[in-house]
Order: sequence, then C-alpha cells, then structure tokens
Amino acid sequence: MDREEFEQIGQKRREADAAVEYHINVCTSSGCVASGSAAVKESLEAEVKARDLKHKCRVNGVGCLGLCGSGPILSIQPEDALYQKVKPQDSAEIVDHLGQGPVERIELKQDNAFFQQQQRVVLANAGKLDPEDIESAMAHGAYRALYKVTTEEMYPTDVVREITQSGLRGRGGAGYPTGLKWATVAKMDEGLKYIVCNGDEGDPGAFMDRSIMESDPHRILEGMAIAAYAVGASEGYIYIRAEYGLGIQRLKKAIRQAEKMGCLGKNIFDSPFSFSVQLRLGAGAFVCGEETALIASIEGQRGNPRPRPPYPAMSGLWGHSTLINNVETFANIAPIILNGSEWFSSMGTEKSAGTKVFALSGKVNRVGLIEVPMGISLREIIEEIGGGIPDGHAFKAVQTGGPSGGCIPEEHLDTPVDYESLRALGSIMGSGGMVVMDDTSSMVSVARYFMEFCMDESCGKCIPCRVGTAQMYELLTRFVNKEATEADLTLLEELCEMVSQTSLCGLGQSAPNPVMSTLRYFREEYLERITPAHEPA
Amino acid sequence: MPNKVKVATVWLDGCSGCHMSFLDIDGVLLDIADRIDLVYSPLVDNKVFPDMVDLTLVEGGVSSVDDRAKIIKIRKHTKLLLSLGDCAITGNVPAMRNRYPVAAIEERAYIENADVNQHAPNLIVPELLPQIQPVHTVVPVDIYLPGCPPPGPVIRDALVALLNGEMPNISPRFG
Amino acid sequence: MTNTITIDPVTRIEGHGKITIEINDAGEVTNAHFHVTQLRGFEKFSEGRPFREMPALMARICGICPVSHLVASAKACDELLAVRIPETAITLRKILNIAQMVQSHALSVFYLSAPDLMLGMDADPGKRNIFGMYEADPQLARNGVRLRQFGQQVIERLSGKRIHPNWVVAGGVSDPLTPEARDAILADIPEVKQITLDALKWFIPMIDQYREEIKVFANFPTMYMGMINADGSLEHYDGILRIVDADGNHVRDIDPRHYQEYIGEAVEDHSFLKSPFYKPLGYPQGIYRVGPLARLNMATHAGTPLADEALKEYQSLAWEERQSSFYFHYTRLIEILYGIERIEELLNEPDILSEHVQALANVNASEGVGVSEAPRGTLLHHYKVDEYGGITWANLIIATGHNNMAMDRGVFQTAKHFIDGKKIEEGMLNRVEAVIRTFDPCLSCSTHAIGQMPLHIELKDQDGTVLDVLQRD
Amino acid sequence: MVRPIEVAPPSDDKRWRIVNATMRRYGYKPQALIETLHAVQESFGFLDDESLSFVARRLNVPMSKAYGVATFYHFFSLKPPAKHNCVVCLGTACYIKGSDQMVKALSEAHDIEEGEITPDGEFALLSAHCVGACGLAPVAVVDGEIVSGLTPENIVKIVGERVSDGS
Amino acid sequence: MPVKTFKIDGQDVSGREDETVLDIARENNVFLPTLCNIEGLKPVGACRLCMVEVKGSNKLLPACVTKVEEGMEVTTNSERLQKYRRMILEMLFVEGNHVCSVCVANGHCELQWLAEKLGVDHTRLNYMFPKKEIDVSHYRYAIDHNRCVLCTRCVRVCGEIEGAHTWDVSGRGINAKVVTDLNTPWALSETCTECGKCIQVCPTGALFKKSRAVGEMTKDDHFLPYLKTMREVDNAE
Repeated sequence: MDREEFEQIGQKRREADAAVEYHINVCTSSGCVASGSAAVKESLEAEVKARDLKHKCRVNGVGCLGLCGSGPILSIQPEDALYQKVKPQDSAEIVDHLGQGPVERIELKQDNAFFQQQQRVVLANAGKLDPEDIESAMAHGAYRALYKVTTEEMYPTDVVREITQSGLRGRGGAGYPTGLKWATVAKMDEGLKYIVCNGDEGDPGAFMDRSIMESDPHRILEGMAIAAYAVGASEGYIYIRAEYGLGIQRLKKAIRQAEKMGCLGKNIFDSPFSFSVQLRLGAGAFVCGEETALIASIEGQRGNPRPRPPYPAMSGLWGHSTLINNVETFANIAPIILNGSEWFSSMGTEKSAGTKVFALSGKVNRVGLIEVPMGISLREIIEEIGGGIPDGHAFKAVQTGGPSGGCIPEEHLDTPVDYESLRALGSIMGSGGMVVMDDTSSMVSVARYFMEFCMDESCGKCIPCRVGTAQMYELLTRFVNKEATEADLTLLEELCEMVSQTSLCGLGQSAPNPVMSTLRYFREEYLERITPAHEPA
Repeated sequence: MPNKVKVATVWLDGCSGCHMSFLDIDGVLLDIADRIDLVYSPLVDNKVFPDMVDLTLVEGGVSSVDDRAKIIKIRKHTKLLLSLGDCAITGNVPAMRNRYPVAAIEERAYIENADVNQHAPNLIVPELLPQIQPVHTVVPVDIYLPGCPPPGPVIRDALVALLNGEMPNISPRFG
Repeated sequence: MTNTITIDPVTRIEGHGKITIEINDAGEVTNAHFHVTQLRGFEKFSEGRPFREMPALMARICGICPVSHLVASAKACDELLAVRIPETAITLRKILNIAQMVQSHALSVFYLSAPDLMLGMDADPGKRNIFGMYEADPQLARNGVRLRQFGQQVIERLSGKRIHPNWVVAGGVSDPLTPEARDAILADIPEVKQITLDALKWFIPMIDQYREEIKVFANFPTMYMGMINADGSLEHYDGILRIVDADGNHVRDIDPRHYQEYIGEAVEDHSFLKSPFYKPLGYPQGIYRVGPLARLNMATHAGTPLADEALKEYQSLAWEERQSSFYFHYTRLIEILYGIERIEELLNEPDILSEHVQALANVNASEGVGVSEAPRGTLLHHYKVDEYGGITWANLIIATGHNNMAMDRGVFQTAKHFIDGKKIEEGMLNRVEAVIRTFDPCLSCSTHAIGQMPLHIELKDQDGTVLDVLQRD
Repeated sequence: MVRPIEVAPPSDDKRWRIVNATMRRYGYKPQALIETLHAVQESFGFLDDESLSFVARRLNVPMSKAYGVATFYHFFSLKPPAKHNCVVCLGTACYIKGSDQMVKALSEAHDIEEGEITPDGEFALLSAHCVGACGLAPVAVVDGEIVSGLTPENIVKIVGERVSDGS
Repeated sequence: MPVKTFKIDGQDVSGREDETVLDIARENNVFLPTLCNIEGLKPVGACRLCMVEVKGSNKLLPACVTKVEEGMEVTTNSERLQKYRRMILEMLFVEGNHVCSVCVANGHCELQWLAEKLGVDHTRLNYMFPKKEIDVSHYRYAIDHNRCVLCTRCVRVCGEIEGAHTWDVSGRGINAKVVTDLNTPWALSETCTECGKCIQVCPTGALFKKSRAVGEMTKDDHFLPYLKTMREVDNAE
C-alpha cells in the first residue's frame, strides 16, 4: 500500500463525516454506560429517525469524554457543546436544539479548569472517534506513525533512538525509561521476541487504561506494532483484566479490523514487517500487573512472580526476550513518532517528560479522567481541575499510586507531579489513580484498607509478603479498633521495613507504602488509637 | 547473710512439666536454698503474691480470664518475668484448642462424654478465653526459656546466671 | 445469710484448685466444695490427628505423670493395631510406668505433704514447704529429692528424656534398653531401697500424732477401683480392673473395653473436673476411690519381699481405719518400696535387652481403650479412628477424676470438723487443703487451674446474692 | 508413531464444543489453560472437578497444576453461581465513599458474609477491589450491571427487588 | 566456563559464572540459612532467608538465585540481615500451628533447627492459629497442613525429579496450600507414585510417614543430588 492509498482511507472518512452537518457523540465508555448512556443513544437515534434527519445528523458512540462523574455525557459537533447527566427524555430537546445553541438546562460549561488546564496527548482522540470503527480512527490519524516507521524513513534503531530521546518513562508506575527498555530488548540476539501490553489495571481507584482501551484501542495496537518493529518482535499479547468486558470487546474488534486493513498481521503495509497481536484475559489477580507474574499468567500458570534478574528483556515469555509496557506507555508512542521526540520532551519536566493521565476520584467536586502535563502541582489538579472538596469539607490527603503508593497531606500540595517528587514524598506516580480524601477520612482506616488489599492479592510465594501483609493488617485492625499498644506501633514499623526490604516482588516491596506514608504525615492518628499498655485488672 | 533473691513460680495453662523440670535440678534446688527465697509457688503456701518479687518464672499460656488477671497482676509485682517453656512462649499443645470454639470443646467434654447433668460448668469456674495466648502477648516478658519442657540443666544454668546478676545465655530450642 | 470462705489457690497440690466453704450464721459449716477451674480440651483437639501421635500428644496433659498417659495412650493405640506386642516392650513399659510412680509418689510425699506432717498443720505457712523442711531436717529433704531423682533418672535412662519422653509408641517402645542404662539403674537400687525403708520408719511413728486428722480426712466408706493381679498382688500395667465394695468384697472385674457400661461421668456446675461414678449404683451413690489407698486396700500382698512385709504391717490396721484418705501417704511409701524392688526384678529378666521391641502394623481396629494404673489411680484412654487412622473421637477418664467425689466430700467432712465460722484460723484452712493433698490430685491431668484471688470471704443471703466481701490481700 | 491421546468430554453437552474449540484454537497446548478455564466458566458458570479434570488431561497439564491455577485467580469459581449476585466495589474511591457500609448492610439483610451464597442459592454477596467506575463511586455490579448512586439503604432495596421477583 | 573472583564477608572466593552466591558460600563454609532451597531442585528464591547484601546495591539479593559476578562484595551476616531472618522465621511460626513438642519431626526439623541457630526464642507477631487440615487418607503417608511452610520442595521434587507432578500450590496469599491432584484426598490421587520423595525433602513435619510417631520422622534428602547427577549422566549418553 502506498502512502496515497493509506491516506485515502482516513480522508474518505473525514469527507463523509463532514458531509453530515451535526454529529452527536455519545460517550459509550463504561462510566457513562453505567449511568445509562446506551438508552440515551438509542433514544437520540430514534429522535433523529423520527425527524428524518439522517442526512443532516448522525449519532455516534465515542470514547471517554473525561468527566465521568457527570455522565452520561455527550458532545455536539461542530458546535463543541457538552451535555451532562443526559436522560433519554432529553433526547427530543437536544435534537430540536441542533443549530440553535445548546440546551442550557443540561449544558456542561467548559470554561473551567477541568477543560482548560488539561493537555491531551494520549486522550487526544478519546471522545472524538468511534472506537469500534477503524476508519473513524484512521480519519483521526491512526496508524500514521506505524506507516511512517515501517514503510518510510525509519530504521528500527531510529525508532528506539526517538523514543529514548523523547524521555518517555513507563506509565505503569515505576517510571523506568522506555527507550532503555526497548534498546535492551532490541540488542538481544535475534530470534523469537515478544511484545506484551500490560492492561491488567488492578489498582483500586484507577481506570485510565480501561478508558484508553475503550476509547482508542487502535492507538495501543499501533504503539505495540511500532515497538515490535523497533525491537524485532513478531508477536504481541495484550493482557487485559477479564472484568473489562467492553475493553476486551473493542480490542478484539480493533485487532480484527486492523488485520483486515493490513495494519497488523503479515507484511504490514506490504512491508517485510509482520506482527500479530493476541488478547490474553487476566482472571482477577492484581499481582499479575508485576511483569514476571504477568508472563507466568500468559503462559497459563499461576501468577507467581519470580526473582529478577533475569529480567523479561533477557528471559521473558517462554524464556524469550520480552518487552513489557503498560497501556498508556504504548498510547504515547504514535504521537512521539509523528511529532518527534523534541515535541514530546518539551512537555512536562526535564526528567518526567510528556503528560500523564490520572483517574481523579474520591472527595472532589469534579471526578473523572484527566490528562495533564507532568510537573503540574497537586494543588492545581485537586483545587482547580477537580474543583476542590465538596460539601464544605476540608482537604486532608490525596492518595496516589494505589496500594503501592502513599497519602500526601495538605502541606505538600504544591509539589509538582513527577516521578521523583512523588517518590520523595513517600508515594509514587503509580499508574495514575488519584483519590482525594477529606477531613472525614481516617488515615489509619485507609492504610488498613490498602493492607487488606495487598493481603488479599499476595500470591503467597514469598514469606515476608504472604505473612507480613496479614500481620500488618492485624496490627492496623488493632489501631482501627483503638486496641493497639506502643509495642504494636514499634512492631508495625519494623514490619514495614522488613517486608519492603525482603519481599520478592514489587507488590510486597511496596505493600507497606500506604502505612509508612500515613505514619509519616498522620502519625498522630495512630498515636490517638493507642491504649495504655496492660491496664491492671 | 546477704539478701535472698525473691523468686516466684506460677503456673497458668500448662501441664506442670516445666515445674517438674524445675524440680529436676534436683539437689541444686536445696544447694541454692540459702540464696533464694521461694515466696510464691505451687510448692509453697503463700496465697498472696508479694509486693515485689525479683524473678518470676511463669509456666503455661493465658487461657482464662483468671489467668489473664493473674499475670497482669504478677507483672506489676515482679522485676524480671521469665517465660518458662513452650506453653508460656507459644501456647504449645494447649493452644491446639484455639482451632475450636470453646463451646465445641465443652460440648465434647460435658455433653457427649458425660452421663449425668450434661451441660458445661458455669458456677465459680472462670470464663475461658476464646484462644490461649502466649504470656508476652498479654504482658511484657524479659527472658524466654523455650522447650517442652526446658531441660533441668538449662533451667539450672539460667537460674545460676540470674543469681549471679547476669542475663542467661540461652540457646533456644522449641519442643 | 451465708458466709463463703474461698481458699484460692489450693497450694502444694499438682495443679491449682479452689475450695469454697459455706458457713451459716451460727458459724457452722453447711457445705464445702472443691473446684477445678481449668479445661483444656484434649478430647476435642486431638480430632484428625494420626493415632500414632496420640501417646506423645496425650502425655502433654500432665508433666507430673506423662508416662502414665504415654502408657495408657499407647495401650489404646496397640488395640487400634490389633497385634500382640513384644514381651520385652511390655516389660520396658512396665519399668517406665513404675519409675514414674516412684518419682511422683516421692514428689507427693516429700515435696508436698511432708512439710505438713513434719512441721505440723499449724506451722508457719512461710516455712511449710520443702525449704522449711530442709532447714528442719536436711537429710530427710535430701532423701526425698534423691528418691524423686531416682525415678526421673530411670525414665531418662530408658527413654532419653525425663519429662515428656516419646519412647512409648503404638506397638511397643521405640528403642531397646542398653546394657549401660540397665547397669546404671541397678547400681542405684540399694541406696534408694534404704532411703525408702528409712522413710517408712520416719512415717509410721507419726501416725499417732494425726489421729484427729485421720478421723475426718475423707474418712468414709466407699468402693475402690484399681488394677490387680489374679493372685491378688499389685499390678500397674496390665492386670485385672477390679471394683470392690466398701467392705472390701469383690464386686466386679471390668473389661476395660466395656468401661462405659460401668463407669459414668457426671458434670457438676461448679467444677471443670467431671465426677465419675459406678453406674450400677448411680450418681452420687456410686462413689469410689482409686490410687495407692485403693490398690493396697484391695491387694492381698504386694509381690516383692520388702513391700510384702510393709504391706502386711499396714494391713494389720483395721479395715475401717484404712478408709481414711490420710493413709494415702502411707500406701504411697509402700508402693515406692514395691516399685524399686519391681524395677530390679524386671531389669533382671533374661530378654530385657532384646532388640525386638516394637510390633509394626497399620490400623486394624476402629476403636481402642487403654488402661494403666497411674500414681494417682486408674487412667483410661479411649479413642475412635477413621479407616485411615485419623482420630475421630476421644474420651479420657483420669485418675484424679475418679477421686473427685471423694475429695469434694472429704473437704466438707474436714471443714465441718475443723472450722469454726466465728474464728477462722489459718491452720484450720490448711487442714482443708491437706485433705486434698492426701489424694495428691493431679489437676493438670485434662483440666487444671489457677485462681487470681487471694483468700476472701463472701457474705451471701439465702438466695445466693453476695452482700459483702471480706478481702484478705 | 505415538498414539494420539484421545480425551473425551465428560458428556455430550453441547457446551463442551465451545470449550473444545478454545483448546483447539491454541493447539491443545498447556498454555491455553487459563483461556480454556474462561471458556468453561462462561459456558457452565463455574469449574467443577469434572471439567478441571477434562481440561487438564486434554491440555496435558498436571491436575494439581490446573487446580492451582483455578484457585489462584479470583475470577474463577469452583462453586455453582447464585441466581443473583451483587458485587460491591471496594475500590479506593468507593471505599472512601462508604461502600464497606453497603457490604455490611447487604450482609445483614441476607444473613451471609461477603463471599457467600444464601443457602437457597438465590443470592451471592461479593466484593471487588475495583470495577473501574471510580467516577460514579460508590458503585456495585448487580447481575452484571453497574449501578451507581448507592447508599447502604437503597442497595439493599435494589438487590431485594431482584432476589424476590424470582426471575 | 569463565570463572569470577569476588569476596564473601571479606574472604576472597571464586566461582564459575553459572554458580550462585549460595553455591560459593557453601563451598567456603559460610553459613547461609535456607528453607525453600535444596540441592538438586530448581531454586525459587521464595523463603528470603538467604538474602545477602551486595556492595553497591541498595537491594538485598537472595543468594540462591544470584549468580556470581566479578568483583562483587557480599556480606552474609549483618545485623540487619539477622534481624530480617529472625522475623521470617517468626512469621512461619505464627502462620501455621507449629507445635514442635508433639511433631513427628521434632528434633529433625529444619524450621526448628533454624530457630535455634538464629536465636529465635519467641515471636512478637500475632499467632494466627489457622484451622488447617490433616490428610491421613494415604495408607503410608500423611500431610499436616498446620506444619507446612509452603517451601514447595514437595511440588518441585514431584514435578522435576519424579515427574508425577502430583503436588502443586492452590489458592494464594495466606490461604495458599499444597494439594494433590484436584485437592483430592491423597489416597485417591491418580498420579501419586508413592515414591516418598516429597516426604524426605519436606523441611518440617508437614509430610511424614504414618508409621512414625512423635520425634521419629527423620528426613533423608541425600538421594537428590545423586538423582540429579545420574540424570545428567544418563541424558548425556
């Protein structure tokens, strides 16, 4: 396929879209589906049909529009109006108002920080394209980067260099430089190599990857294919939680369409490069987010992590060199290839380039999915984008990084969001969950909540994690019940240190983080729960 | 005569084997009679725990509300508390009952395996705790002497060291 | 209105119990009880365990007489195997069991009861113990320690461990006797024999000083139960289990496997220790006693020369006289003498060093009962197993249990006689404890106790409501 | 030549064809275990000894390994499912907004602990660590549908209506 | 094969590049506690007892799976390591129901021995007293899960050496448990060859012969290296 043929696919679709005067883009991501967007879409379609407006107006299902807390959400193009909390009975009014300005009653104003302060790279097309239609995606530029690397000027080494220079770091949590990882796999001896996309988003309070997979699946496939081209792999796996039904369905569809279109499979775009992708469903094990456990799971085994080294880059799936990146990391690849590493590294901070998607939730006025440049302060995210704390309560802490992260108090709200700064505060970037807590939340309970999570999710292979999490949970329960002693506090702190130092994998090593960070910033809440030891009878 | 070291021995939920092992120091018990004063023990008649005791050896885990009250009180009146044997330190065999609710144990003993007046005793007898606990989970313990029971010579060496004002050097061995 | 005196803990017994004495306004004792305040649940938590673990597990019931439990338990397990076990293993088990009796009796007599007997019931409570005795008569105290040590050393030389050995196993014993161990034990025999003879010489003249105690220390007619040989001599391992009536007449020989037809267990609300009774007579009429007093009241002769002589002297006392539990002490000393002689005899048996000491088999029966004569009396272990040998149910009747009713009644008898509710003196209370000590109850066996409260007196009205508590702390 | 191993499905239930198709797609390789277990659970609702044994043999996976995998992943159930179920999300956002109280309320209303099924098999109370609908917190998944805007009171009512209508 | 020279506790040592720090430590009589590791079976790095400090790395490394490297400086017995090791043993003691006194392996148990060796005389952790099962269904062998430390030696010896793979781990976390076949009673296992290797490699009294009473279950795992060597010899032909 030559460039012209390739470009025509998208071009044709863009023209077809332009021929229709109004587009009603209804969010069909999980969040809005849960609040009833399917019925809204149906009723809108019915209204359009009833008025015989098919030539003038089309109702599209699109991906996530971000403000999940206000769903169902839809947008009217080209007016660019947003409606929130739409009910099927609003449909007639919406259709009637086309071309006459928005229905103010349900309009979602965009003149606030939530819309103004975001910078969308990964989510650039979320909410714009139809995730179940590859042509819609191509109309928005999908596979352009893949086309560029496979058929034009870029050698695999060029691709690796571009990614390295961009400064992109793993979005799964630890922030390992993506280029370095790619370079390592690229340098391994030739032979079978694998690309694995980690879509096992298991952190409670995180739904970034889910939204990306539901909203723009082709962007992930494209990123994986580029990676495969760069490191010399020919097979890829997407490991996705079985709970993500909609994401699975859309990715399956996307793979089928991409293969049909020649964007995946044998001789992609008629080049010598071949790459196929398969889905593998997780089955409810958070630890499978750890890369060696994930590999074991793809191999059909228990998701037990194994010691590293050897790293998956050296010995991964079935002993072969394997590149594992997370969904959001792959979603960043195509824009970097298209716009260049300089463009990417100009966003964010020096050490943390680009943007980051966060799932903002908890006790905050505007909850939803946001994408912001790295380096933005926590305060901007919570107070401006999130619109502050509801119901007159005061901010207490923001939890980042899920069960591996920590709770950050008010005094550190001006910290810029980047890998190093969050780590210095005793938390981590993590995959992007950001849960805001107000003055009604007990930090000891929060710590216990995360410990319970880690205890339930521990694979049980190594002793410190298997037993240590259960022991810490028990100790935290004593604190919650105000039955703890001084000795319990000492023991809890010793366990935190010991479990983090001796556990086999990241789950165990980071399991004490929520406890350590709450002990660091909210120690008085622990002390308040200590009863004087051994009251005489 | 120098001041005698005041020693107490108490017995919670154990089998008395540790006390017997204490007696297995045989003649040494009489040899050190001029250096220790056994002020409270199943072996002597004092029924009130003295104001302050230098060393208390405790055998057995904490099994009933009486045990718990007793050990809390003893801790307040003793300088050094030594957990003697596995039952005090780990719960050991008596703690095997912890896997069952007290009611199930009473059911077996007083209903299934009884012929007359089949029900659990409920007067004067103390309430049993749902689980037997090691002594140090109830009060702080200073020295641990594991074993089932700790052999007589080990107890002897520990006692002699303590009488000489030294902390005993114990090579712990459960079981 | 009723006053209640509580003696808590009862001291110088193996385990802790509580005594309550109720006194009316006239200062008369109206009731008294002995309470055991701990329950341990061996019968329950042994469920699921492989039967071969039972002897060592069940031995943890008691650290004073672990060997008795080992033996009874192993005998129950032998029945599960349903095989004949080697003769040498039986002999070795017998020696171990007797050695256990020697050390336990020595403990009871010298460490626990001699202080009362030697220093007097009203002596300073601070001196009434082995140390006080050592001050008064160093040699006697050392002799007592030596006797107990002998018993413990025999156990150690046979089994490798003084307390909680695991040597007795289903089918026999785990290791044969070494010639060195045999010779070492035999070398000690003359010394300990002499010590025991001296002890009898010390004890017998004292009897006259305790006429009053003898009269009321659980002195009433009861039946007796214990093991005996067909020829009427003493047996502690595998004799006939016999019941005699209060006049010493033979009532019945019991096949241990059918013990449940003859022995029932009653629960009293105020004690964790159950009260076994002779079923044909019902509860509480079926009261009986076990232990050295029972055994020696039943036996025609001991079966060893010196013990035969000593027993003859004891039996010269009238039958009625021998109903007093005070004579537990006396009979205990005779049994020590018997034990030492018997150990010597058994060690000289020709096959004693045989290497064939364990019968190997798998589980062949679903139920087994094992009986041994523990120092304190008949000990009974009864297990049921599933087809794989996992324990499904267990019942234990331990020596002290058999005596529970007699102890309870003895406490009342003694309290009534000695206690004047208007002016309570320590020595009176000590006598109430001393009656318990005669039985040498081993409360760690299956239950045992400790109370946290010092002596206190409760004033109750007729409905039992506590009106006032006098605390002596 | 090696005689091919023929392992027949436990019965002629048509659903085994779906399971077999999954295994065939992966060339009956051991690595297809998890995918196959998904297929079994989707077809039969749960995994029993019979199906585990069949899948293990057909894929040449040791039985203990198949059992180990089936019990490692919480998505798989070895017990028949209840007629109705409610999965309360205990993700951080939901937890902060009191979803644990919802579990408690349901637990009390139906007299079962979390993770249990009512004795009549009508209702199962489950929890999830995050269903990924944090924007709507607190949420629950009732018979497969995400329900939001919940309180301990109304979740009991919502579930109660479904369980009692006998459908 | 290239040989690397490095230091263990200041002592100069050398090892082939495919050898582990644990191999070389043992070769040089440096004691490192291990529980999951056993010569002849694939190391899994699970028990974390053999962790060592390596100069220049802020992470502790399990010696059993850490390959030797030129110039590395290994510390095997720092105060910190001792503290962590004791805590690991304490964790095992509270996780199960280890009643040493009445265990068939009393006196022959690696957990008991390690506690003695590392000076564990009590644990501050919370005893969990779990209700675990005992399977005595097999006519020769039995497993008491109360005493299992999940070292997976039985799983590995059964899979790697005997080739039966009767054992595996089920469940996860604190609820993990070794099972035979589909968690079927051992007696009904279709795959067990009754070879008894699992009994011999079990470090505690979890797996034992039913003919053994308390304290009688001695373990003999000397056959393992021999089997492994013979297998290599046989396969080389």
